Amino acid sequence: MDIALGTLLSPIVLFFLLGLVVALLRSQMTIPEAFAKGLAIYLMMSIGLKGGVAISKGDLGWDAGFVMISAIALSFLLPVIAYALLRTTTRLSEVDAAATAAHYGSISIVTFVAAGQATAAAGLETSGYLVAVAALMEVPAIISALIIAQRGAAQPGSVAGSDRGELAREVLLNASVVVLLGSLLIGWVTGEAGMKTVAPFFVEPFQGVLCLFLLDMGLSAGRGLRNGWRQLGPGTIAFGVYMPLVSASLAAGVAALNEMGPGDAALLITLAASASYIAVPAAMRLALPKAKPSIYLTLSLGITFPFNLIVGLPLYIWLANAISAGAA
Amino acid sequence: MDIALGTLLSPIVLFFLLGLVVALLRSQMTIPEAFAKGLAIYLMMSIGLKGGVAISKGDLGWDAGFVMISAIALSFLLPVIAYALLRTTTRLSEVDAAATAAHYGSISIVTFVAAGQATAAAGLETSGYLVAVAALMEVPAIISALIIAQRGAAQPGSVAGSDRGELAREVLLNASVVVLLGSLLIGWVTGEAGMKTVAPFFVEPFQGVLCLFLLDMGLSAGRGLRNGWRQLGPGTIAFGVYMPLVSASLAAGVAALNEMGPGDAALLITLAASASYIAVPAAMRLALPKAKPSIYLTLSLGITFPFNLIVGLPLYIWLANAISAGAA
Amino acid sequence: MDIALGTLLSPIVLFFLLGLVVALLRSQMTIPEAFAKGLAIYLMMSIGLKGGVAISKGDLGWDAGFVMISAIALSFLLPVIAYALLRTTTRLSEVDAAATAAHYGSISIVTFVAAGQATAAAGLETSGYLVAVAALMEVPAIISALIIAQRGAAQPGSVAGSDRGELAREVLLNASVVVLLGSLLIGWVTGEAGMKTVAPFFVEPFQGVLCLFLLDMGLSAGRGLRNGWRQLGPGTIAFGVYMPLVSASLAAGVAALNEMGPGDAALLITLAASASYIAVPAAMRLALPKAKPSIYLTLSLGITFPFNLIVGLPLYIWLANAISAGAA
Amino acid sequence: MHSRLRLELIIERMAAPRACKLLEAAGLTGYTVLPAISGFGGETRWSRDTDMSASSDMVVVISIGAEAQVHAALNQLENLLGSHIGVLSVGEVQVLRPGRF
Amino acid sequence: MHSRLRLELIIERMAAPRACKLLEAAGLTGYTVLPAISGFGGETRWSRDTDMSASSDMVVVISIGAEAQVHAALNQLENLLGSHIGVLSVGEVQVLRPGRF
Amino acid sequence: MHSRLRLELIIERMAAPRACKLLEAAGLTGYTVLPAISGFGGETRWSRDTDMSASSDMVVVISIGAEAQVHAALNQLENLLGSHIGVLSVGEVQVLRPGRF
Ligand SMILES: Nc1ncnc2c1ncn2[C@@H]1O[C@H](COP(=O)(O)O)[C@@H](O)[C@H]1O
Ligand SMILES: Nc1ncnc2c1ncn2[C@@H]1O[C@H](COP(=O)(O)O)[C@@H](O)[C@H]1O
Ligand SMILES: Nc1ncnc2c1ncn2[C@@H]1O[C@H](COP(=O)(O)O)[C@@H](O)[C@H]1O
Ligand code: NA
Ligand code: NA
Ligand code: NA
Repeated sequence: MDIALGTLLSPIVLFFLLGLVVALLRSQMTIPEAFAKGLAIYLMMSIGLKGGVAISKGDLGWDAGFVMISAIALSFLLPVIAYALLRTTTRLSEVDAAATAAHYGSISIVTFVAAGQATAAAGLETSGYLVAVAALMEVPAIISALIIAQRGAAQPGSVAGSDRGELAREVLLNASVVVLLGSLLIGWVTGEAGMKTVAPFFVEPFQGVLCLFLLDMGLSAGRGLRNGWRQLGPGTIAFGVYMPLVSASLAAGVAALNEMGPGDAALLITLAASASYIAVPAAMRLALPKAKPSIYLTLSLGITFPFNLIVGLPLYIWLANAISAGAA
Repeated sequence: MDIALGTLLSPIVLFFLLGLVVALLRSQMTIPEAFAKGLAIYLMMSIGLKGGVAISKGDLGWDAGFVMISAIALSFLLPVIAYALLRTTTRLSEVDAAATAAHYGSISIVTFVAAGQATAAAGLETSGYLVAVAALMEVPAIISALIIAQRGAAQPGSVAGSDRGELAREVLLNASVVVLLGSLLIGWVTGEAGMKTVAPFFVEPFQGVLCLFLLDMGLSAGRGLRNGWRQLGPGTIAFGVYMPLVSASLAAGVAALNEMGPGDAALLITLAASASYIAVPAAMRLALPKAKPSIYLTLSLGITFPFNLIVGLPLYIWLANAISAGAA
Repeated sequence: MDIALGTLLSPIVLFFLLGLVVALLRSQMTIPEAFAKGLAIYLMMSIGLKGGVAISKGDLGWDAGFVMISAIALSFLLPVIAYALLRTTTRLSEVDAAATAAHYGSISIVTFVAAGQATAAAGLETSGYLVAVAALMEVPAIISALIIAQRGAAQPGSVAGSDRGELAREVLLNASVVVLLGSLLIGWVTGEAGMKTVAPFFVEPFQGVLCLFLLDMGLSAGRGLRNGWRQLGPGTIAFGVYMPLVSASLAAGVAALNEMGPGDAALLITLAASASYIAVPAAMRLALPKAKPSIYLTLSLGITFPFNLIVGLPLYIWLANAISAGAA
Repeated sequence: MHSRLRLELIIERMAAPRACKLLEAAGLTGYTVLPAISGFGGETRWSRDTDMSASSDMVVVISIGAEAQVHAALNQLENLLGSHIGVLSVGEVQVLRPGRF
Repeated sequence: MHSRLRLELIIERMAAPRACKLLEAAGLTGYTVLPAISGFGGETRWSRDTDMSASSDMVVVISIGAEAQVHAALNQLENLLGSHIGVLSVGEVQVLRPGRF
Repeated sequence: MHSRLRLELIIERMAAPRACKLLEAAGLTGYTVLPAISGFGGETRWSRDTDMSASSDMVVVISIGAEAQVHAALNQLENLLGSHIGVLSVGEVQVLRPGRF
């Protein structure tokens, strides 16, 4: 498979692997947290702006609306499936299973970005509104998982008695939702003309910045794995690999129903298959403090993210091509 | 007004508004301080270099010297007016009034940068030496305000017995003075040739970096407002809006006297109208520790900065055009 | 000398001097550590990638292998000479002398980068594998110095009983070795095609980023000098100036033996002449905690780095031209 | 010198604002929050470098206060902190300006 | 174990260097400065995120020392700190290597 | 309230992981590491701004524990810390949930 090799040998994947290997070898090297967090905000502004400009050029039709609604439904649904799978195939407690499930219903923005690069490399076209879809899929999974946790014996016992308003604000106004949607809107309003002035910062250097960021993600994933792998049984590790495939299949169905083009379908499938490691952990810490971060973080960042980046992406693109060929 | 709309819909203003709204909605999102501070130094190096290169191409005549001297005088004078206005129209204590007055005599470099963008968008030409003017206007207001405070009953009671030498060093060698003047000199010495090698970093991405920085400023301004607005009476808030207009009028007079072109005049007017929120607060904390930062910071960053960015800039450009049309 | 003036008036040297002067004048301005460390990683990724791409285009012959082996030998040898000189001409204790010697056998990556700029400006061609040479010269000097320290009366008494494995990992997997070699490999594998996608981040802005980084180095060097110069006797200061010349002469011999071209020779000479101030201090702190950082850091960053940057570079280029003219 | 209490609360960064509100409500006149970079508790180690979400970051809240206020704060914090959050300790210190606390 | 005093000074970042000089002058053999990220005092809350000038940033200076030196430092700090700056407290601690302090 | 000990170790950042392993080995149930930004000891001052290698950075390790565990840790730390590293002190504190420590 050409795409698979192309993906594997892209600078971003190689830098991720470099970080991973270095961390597993127990190097002490780090990229300062403040610097990496700054780059993360840059990346989100950039894809938001690009999405907004893309929307400003075309027009958002009914079909985009249907995709958005399906995506939200998917984000609500996936944690239910994930929870059921975790409870039947692993020994995770109810609260750990619920917290982990939330991660797999939500999305990983860096996986989305990498999918954007891979689809472009594969010559597929994508629509700007998928950035909005990404932002919309972040939150529903959290709500879904909290309902699951509350139904089970696992009383949430929220952190420090924080009321629901606080939690809602934390979740709905978390950095990635805010920056993605805000930048999308700004890109939409200012359009091509506004973009031209900021492109030398937000467009051209984007792939290079991504390399630096993925080096850091490799370091984090490797360190997380080294510290946390003992807490993951084989069933949990397997979940980190097959759950993305389950989500991808469902998303492929949604994409087929909506008759999405292959590029857009690949992005939607990737979103469903990806698992959160920034927004959801933070929310879980507030809402389900009894759940162990070492489980859900290690699984999402240490297992699922590398799987998606290296094995998943070419697969999802192939799947997207298959369903749209079927549709046509 | 075309300029007003253009300003309002520019990416930098929109990102500022995004940050402001998000902070007022009490989102927890932040841009790491170290990252934002790094960007601030980048911005100052960039405008310093550009100013220096501009000077190296033309020649600094007597008129530039006159403008510089007038600007220094303005920076000395404005705190006197501000102090008188604050003492007569608000309930601020002597020391709070003096500290606040210092901010309005000094300048905001980001407002200056935004004015540079706006004048360029309006098709006006500006001279490089205005960067030096900006640096020169930072400090005199501080001295002026300290003299006022000492005259009043408000004994300074400097922080931790710091001697004057320490204060002078802090004030004269603060980061923005040093980086602006240093980069100006370097740009002047290395000229166009040196600039070419660093332009892909210091010139092309500039506007994009500014967007990221203004997102952070919006967040700071919004949080400052939320925490501090209770301490500001209506009189103080009004001051934050009309004082820039007072300063702008005086600066317009200076510009007319010096027969400055419309672009340069707009920049000088903006400098006078802008209020410091980095260099002066730090100096006040050392020199007038009894003054409340929550007052002067909230006023300068939360009221005056947004006012200048959104309402002020188009107004100052219009004013600059008016006086130079009158002069011609 | 044209090259000397060109070097002295290059933006990077001027920004270094700006930082140096400002710090000596006791300004409090700083560039946040996290930001500067992020830039350092960027710089290493960039030169690693560029070196790798250069290798991917040519072919690595036996001569490159010989140069690498000679360079490693040089890094082992230089601390022995440095130690002997320090013990005979200064009052440094055995452990301080050994720790300092390690710095001069190892290398400074920023000096190497500056040499790259200067050779390019002088119209000389250089080979990509020199980046690997740089990485290979980082570590041997540390081993060499530890053997010296152990032979002398100076019992290492390693930090907190750290075993050798920990020290080895710290030294062999330190950030610069890892990032340089890793990026070199990635550049080699992805070649020109991969580079094209990341060039707007890793290539074009490089010189500008270097300016910002050197401003920070000037600040560090100046502060180090101000705090630490009392601990340096005249003999030690002299060593900081003549030791680079000793190393440069030896490296020139190696370059002549290997019949290196003038550009490559200049880089090798610069590597030998430069002294570490990041990787080696960290290793010494673990391995020889009794050695005083204020001595070796002040000497390496405060004396030798500025000397090399301002006086050394033109000299080394001249020397490299001389030997290759002799060889031809 | 006058005797006062020094309350030290090691707590999840996300839960800190809530705890701080309680300190204010209990009448303490001030507190200061310090960042932590790594730690260990129960069976797990955390550190900034392994967690991009910063969700396991801790902070340390220090508050110097009079006995009455510190005890008021303790009572409320006890309810607030579940069994899963925070490490709370109180020590005795001497201060110079007793009026402040 | 030997008894020593632990001085803890919560102080404005800009005023800290001056206070540190006093500690050195009082004969204390060492101190360590920690950054704070937010706080509350009087009527106002500060945090890094609301203040681009960092002018209200605080730091915490810790110094372990013998009674004589700590008391010497206290006397001088008392003068130095106006009524508006810094929170100073002293606690008792045990140390292993008494010769150091 | 129950009496416990508060161990505070000011130590070189690079040596900290080793010291932390000892704390775990001594049976302490937790610790938290705080970064320092500058300091003074012996004859030298250090600060983040003067040292690009961060090789003189210090951190502060705090651990609340029961007497037995803290004393076990002290014994081992005493051997570990040469004469050149770390400042170790122990103070008494009161805690609410004694079972934790
Ligand atoms: N005994 C302790 N002393 C100091 N810090 C602790 C202690 N126990 C827990 N911590 C801190 O609290 C965090 C959470 O611990 P735990 O609540 O036991 O999972 C740890 O990672 C440490 O940073
Ligand atoms: N009682 C206290 N305990 C701990 N920190 C305090 C206390 N009082 C004041 N502070 C710190 O000192 C800063 C200034 O307080 P103040 O001097 O009261 O305005 C606050 O923002 C806190 O960071
Ligand atoms: N008495 C002390 N109190 C607090 N910190 C100290 C003390 N002595 C040393 N330190 C810290 O330990 C570092 C190394 O000190 P030293 O081991 O004396 O060279 C200093 O830079 C301080 O950060
Ligand atoms: Na998902
Ligand atoms: Na002004
Ligand atoms: Na060398």
